[in-house]
Amino acid sequence: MAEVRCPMCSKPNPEEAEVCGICGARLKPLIIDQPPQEQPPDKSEERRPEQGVEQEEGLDWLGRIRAEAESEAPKEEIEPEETADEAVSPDWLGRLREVDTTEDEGPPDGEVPDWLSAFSEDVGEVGEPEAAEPGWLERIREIKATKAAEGEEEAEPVDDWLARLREEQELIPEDLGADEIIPEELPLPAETLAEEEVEEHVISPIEPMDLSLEPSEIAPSEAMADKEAPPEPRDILPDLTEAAPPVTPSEVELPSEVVGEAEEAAERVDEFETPIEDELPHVPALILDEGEETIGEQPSGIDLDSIELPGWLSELRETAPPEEVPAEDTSLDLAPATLPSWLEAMRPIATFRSAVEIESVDEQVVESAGPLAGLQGVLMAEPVVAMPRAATVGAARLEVTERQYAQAELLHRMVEEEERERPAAAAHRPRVPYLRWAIGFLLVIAVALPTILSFRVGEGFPLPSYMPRDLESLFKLVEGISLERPVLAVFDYTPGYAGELNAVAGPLLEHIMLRGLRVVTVSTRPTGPLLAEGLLSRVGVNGEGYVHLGYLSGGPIAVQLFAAAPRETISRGFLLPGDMESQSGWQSPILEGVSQLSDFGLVVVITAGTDSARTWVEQAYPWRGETPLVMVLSVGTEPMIRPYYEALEPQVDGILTGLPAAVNYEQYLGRSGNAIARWNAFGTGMLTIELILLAGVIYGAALWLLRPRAVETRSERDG
Amino acid sequence: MKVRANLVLAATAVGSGIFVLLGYFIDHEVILTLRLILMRWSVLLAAVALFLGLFNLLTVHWSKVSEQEKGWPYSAVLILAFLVTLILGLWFGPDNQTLLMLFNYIQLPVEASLMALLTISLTVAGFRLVSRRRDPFSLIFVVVVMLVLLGTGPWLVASDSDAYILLGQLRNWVAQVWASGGARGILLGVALGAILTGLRVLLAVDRPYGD
Amino acid sequence: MAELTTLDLVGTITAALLTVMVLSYLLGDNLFFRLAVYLFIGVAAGYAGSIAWYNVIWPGLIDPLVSQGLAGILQPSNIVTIIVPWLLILLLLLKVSPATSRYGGLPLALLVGVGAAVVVGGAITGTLIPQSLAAMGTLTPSTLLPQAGEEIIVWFERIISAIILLLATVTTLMYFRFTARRSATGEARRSKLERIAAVIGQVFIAITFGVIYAGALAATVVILVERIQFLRDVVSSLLTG
Amino acid sequence: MLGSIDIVGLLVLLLFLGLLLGFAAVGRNWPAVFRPVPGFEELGTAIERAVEAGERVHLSLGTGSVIGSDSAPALAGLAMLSRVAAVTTMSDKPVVVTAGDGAMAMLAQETLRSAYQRAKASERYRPTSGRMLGPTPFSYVASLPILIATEDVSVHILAGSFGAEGALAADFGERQQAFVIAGTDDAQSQALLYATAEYPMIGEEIFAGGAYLNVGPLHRASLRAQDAVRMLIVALILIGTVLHALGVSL
Repeated sequence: MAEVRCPMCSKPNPEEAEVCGICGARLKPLIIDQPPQEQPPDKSEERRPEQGVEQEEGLDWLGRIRAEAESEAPKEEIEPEETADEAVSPDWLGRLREVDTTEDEGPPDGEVPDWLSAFSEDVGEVGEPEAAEPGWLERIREIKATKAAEGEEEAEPVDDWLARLREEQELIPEDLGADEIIPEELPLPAETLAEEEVEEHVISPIEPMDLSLEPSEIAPSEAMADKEAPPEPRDILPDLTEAAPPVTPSEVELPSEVVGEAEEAAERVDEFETPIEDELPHVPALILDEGEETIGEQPSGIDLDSIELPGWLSELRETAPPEEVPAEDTSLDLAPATLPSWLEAMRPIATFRSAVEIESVDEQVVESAGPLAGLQGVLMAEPVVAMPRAATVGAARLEVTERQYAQAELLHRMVEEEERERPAAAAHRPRVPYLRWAIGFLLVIAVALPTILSFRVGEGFPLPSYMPRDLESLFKLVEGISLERPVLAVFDYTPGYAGELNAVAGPLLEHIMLRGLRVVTVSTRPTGPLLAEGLLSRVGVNGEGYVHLGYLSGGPIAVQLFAAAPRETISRGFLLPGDMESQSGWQSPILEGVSQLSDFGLVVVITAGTDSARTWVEQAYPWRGETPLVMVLSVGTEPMIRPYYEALEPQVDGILTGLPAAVNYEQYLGRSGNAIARWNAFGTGMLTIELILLAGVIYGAALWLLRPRAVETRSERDG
Repeated sequence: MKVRANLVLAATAVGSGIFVLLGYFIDHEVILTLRLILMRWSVLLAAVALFLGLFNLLTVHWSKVSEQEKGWPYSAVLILAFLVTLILGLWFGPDNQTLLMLFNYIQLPVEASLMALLTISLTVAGFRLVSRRRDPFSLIFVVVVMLVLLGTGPWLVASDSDAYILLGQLRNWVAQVWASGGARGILLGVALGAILTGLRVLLAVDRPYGD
Repeated sequence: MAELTTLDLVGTITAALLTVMVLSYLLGDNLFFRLAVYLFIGVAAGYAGSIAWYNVIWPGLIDPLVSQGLAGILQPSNIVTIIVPWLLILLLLLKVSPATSRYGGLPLALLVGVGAAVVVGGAITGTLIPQSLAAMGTLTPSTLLPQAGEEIIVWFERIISAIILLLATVTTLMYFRFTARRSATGEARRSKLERIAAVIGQVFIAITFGVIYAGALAATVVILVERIQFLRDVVSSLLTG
Repeated sequence: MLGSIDIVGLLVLLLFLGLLLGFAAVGRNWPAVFRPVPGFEELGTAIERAVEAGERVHLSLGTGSVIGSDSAPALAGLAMLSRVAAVTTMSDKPVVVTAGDGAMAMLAQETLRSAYQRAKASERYRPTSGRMLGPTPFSYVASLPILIATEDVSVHILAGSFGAEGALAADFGERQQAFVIAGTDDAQSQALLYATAEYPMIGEEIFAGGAYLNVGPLHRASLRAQDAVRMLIVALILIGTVLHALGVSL
């Protein structure tokens, strides 16, 4: 613990130094590492593999770099510093050497101390995993020996690279980089690993979330495994609790409590149990859903036993030489872990920045070196450095290259983002909406003009002379309904649309009433009955020509219930005529013999919303039988409903939509109603809008030509 | 304890969901009855929830009034209107003439006017679209809009000319073939998304009812 | 606006004023707009409340309770219809106070479960299957073969339409595909075919949206017209007394 | 027809389930890569800026009811909320969630509470940050401009079921120069949002929010399942069409 090596200039500094004496880089941020340890044991277990790998990796390639960078400095000293991101004393290394016992699985164990120590009976073992590192590292180097030459080349670019990167580091959103770590580092150990190992470690980083969560994910899905959740974690706890020795507490407590003072760990042994208990559900912000999924869930545990844990864990237990490891080491070594959510929460960047493929990586990876150590998603200088080379090295191996490309892209995107944000922020200045005012007044005037001048029918805009193609069939349909059965009219629009839909539905309902058909209204909107009354009272007499069943509450479900069993679903009527006070709408003679949806002669749904239209089509379809369904739609809704009308087995038998169609209908009925009254103003309004849009297109196109690509395109086009 | 609670919640959601869902596919009496019961319950609950929502609304505005926050008079107006309407409604029932008038003279005009505002918003957005979103698709979008508008609205002159009729037919063709095709694609896509969103809830992966 | 009773007159004038107040938002947020809006929200909320009471809560909860009487409630037959709903609702009411609200989750969970199920079931049976079948049925022999005595052009148009319809559906569906491959440059890319499909799909999406947008615009224009005409009517009826 | 739907429907349901779980299982060794969706990428930056600038993030769950098929986008919105909330817990102005339905508002509150708990900031949780603005679509939308103005909202997320009034909701945000990202299930509203919102989430993109905002691996898995079924449907449609054209009745 004598000195801290500055990750910027890698010059030694006194341990307590805040900043590097040589280059002035901050050394202390390391402290941030502590909080992470708050996280529940099972979490860290889940995360173990990547982090383990990540660490040794740091070690490994670092080794190569240092090899040339400062050959005189003994590897031992350097690596630990970079990996176990605190200054770690050389003797540490000594121990590592000895315990070269672990074989290929070594890497994954890297992180073991985090939680393993909790299981281990004696403190000594804590040192264990670290011990593993150099061991396999060695092997890696041997294997690498062949590539030594390359290694050299690699190292050179490194430094200037690093230089640039480090300058950037301040600006760069920490979390992004995190993704770098794993991807970059993985391939290397991978070489030393068994094939499937390679699979696991090389690939998982891309989606660490999956890695960590998958079990928990599956759990709920499969027969709600998460029911068993709560007890499980406690299965782990015993072990933890057994591990009385100070170290364990220090691991659990240290972060949240005092910074990096493991000596006092002993005192906290008692506190230690509680923390874990309430830690369990706690999850860092970055892995929220992990929280959701794994709250008290065992899956993680299952994962452990079934997947990584048993094999090497047991080995570790056996092979572990009982050594005294200063509490620091463990606690320090614990450092790289996800930040506690409260801390995370302060750095929103982290949460979102990597929304696409790289995203998941940052969830788990932690900078293991430098002033940003312990922070997630720090752009890891070193790995990035090594990247371009590594690409050429392992060009053949897809996993490797992919990971490296991912990094390249990530770096690129980060830089991009840096550029992007500032201008965006600047966009926040209030502007006077001249355009709005202009267009607004233009429209109002345009619409008001014919209204004020009050043209007579036929003046101004001539009435439409051709018929939309569905009208004919609609007429026939209405004409064809037997007078025995009432028509169900569904008023599923809000008052906002009354202006349009009253005008459109008016003629149809009028036609129906003229034919002597009785109308029953219902609505899934509270205001529907009021609109129904407003519209029907013009053409019929309440109680004789029509009756309101009223408001059908419960939305789509209610529609389904109503379709299945109308009488049970809606009991009271609405605005029932005096003689029927305190009776149900169903007692009205109009509804005689109607007990199910298919008893109606026709169902007319008047709506402006695609959703409610779809609801009536879909939910009512099974119960409608032969009863035809006619949709009176706001113009905008038509294209969405037309598929049902055009379908092979049409679920909609008629569509009436738009003012022109309504005008047609009124002409057909030989009456001049609202539709015709609004025709002229409608015409001028449309004309004005067309002109405005045309102006907009010209203006926009002009901009394109004058300032090509000046503005970044917002095309949804991908790739 | 807390964890247990989570399980109960999740189990409730999943259980009720499964029965309702199976009701769509399996014509078994037990399932259908259960489904019916569950739906009736949920309709009741939704209605009560509405009241709680109204209560929430009331409290939010009441706090504004009591703390004399900026713009509290508006909140006062809201509370007054709310209470008056609610009491009238509860006392005389929703289908009494007073409520009818409140609806016709306050609710209807305001909503309709908001929709009228939408006309301007849409036109402005249409005007700005091409210039602010530089891709061919926004251009196509606006061109189609103009075409359809031309085909929908009446023409001042020559509104019975062949050109107008042709344009009208073109508009119908675009709306009923091109757009219908796209709409069907979107429908299917949205259905896909909705199904999986629903399934995530039914698998208790998303638990909006709290952990 | 034929002859109006004083009450109607007052109401109509109020309505006209409110209309103007809301339209004043064209100039920007202002106190008239806010006043109108808050008044509106209050009324809407109150009305919704009373509707919910009379249409759901009274018939569904209170009425059975009253009609059954205390003895009746305890009958096993009423457990499902009365007791459980009431229990659920009491639980839901716990939500009112932050202190107790954590215990109110059960009814919410039930609601969510049912809602999700309706989503899934409705989407599968109502949209996914029928629409897929419909899409498959775009090209039937009857569509393909020219009808007796129909002009070749009509037949041709029908075929073209069918193909476009199909193409639009498929490409639109393809466009939304989210998963991609990581390309040599590290970006998420789709295969060439996919990209072509995606671009065509986007064109169709733009067209579809364009049509719908135009429709909505046309609809709102009618509504704007209706508002203006309403104002005109009010003014004229006032002028003519 | 109905009968067939029963069987087919059930099969489809099982297919979805199988794929979902399957992808969840393989997601680890076979990670997914998603195409970029500009809106989601910008959203993170915008929220970050809002938090730093002490401005408010507002998420609207729309006007859909919980028990209806229109609850789907709001459910997706709630999934996104769990993420957004976590990021804004420590901001002086944490996220505000509004809905047009009582039950939905409660769900918003629950989601917020959970997020705060996980963030170990339960004491900062305010029930009033999950509100019902109005019981009807328009009463809801009408109160948005006032909310946006008074709460100093700079990020305006619409993730719920909307009618045409949704365009109004988006426009209100635009007018206050807020960052507006809007998505819904209803294609009609989508068309309007496509033009009125700065970043429209078109089609089913809203349902992908969970995966893109990193809510969890199963969200990613479900997105992949979605794509798998999508391609299946495309294939089926093409095959079915050919069969139909050949006169084979399905």
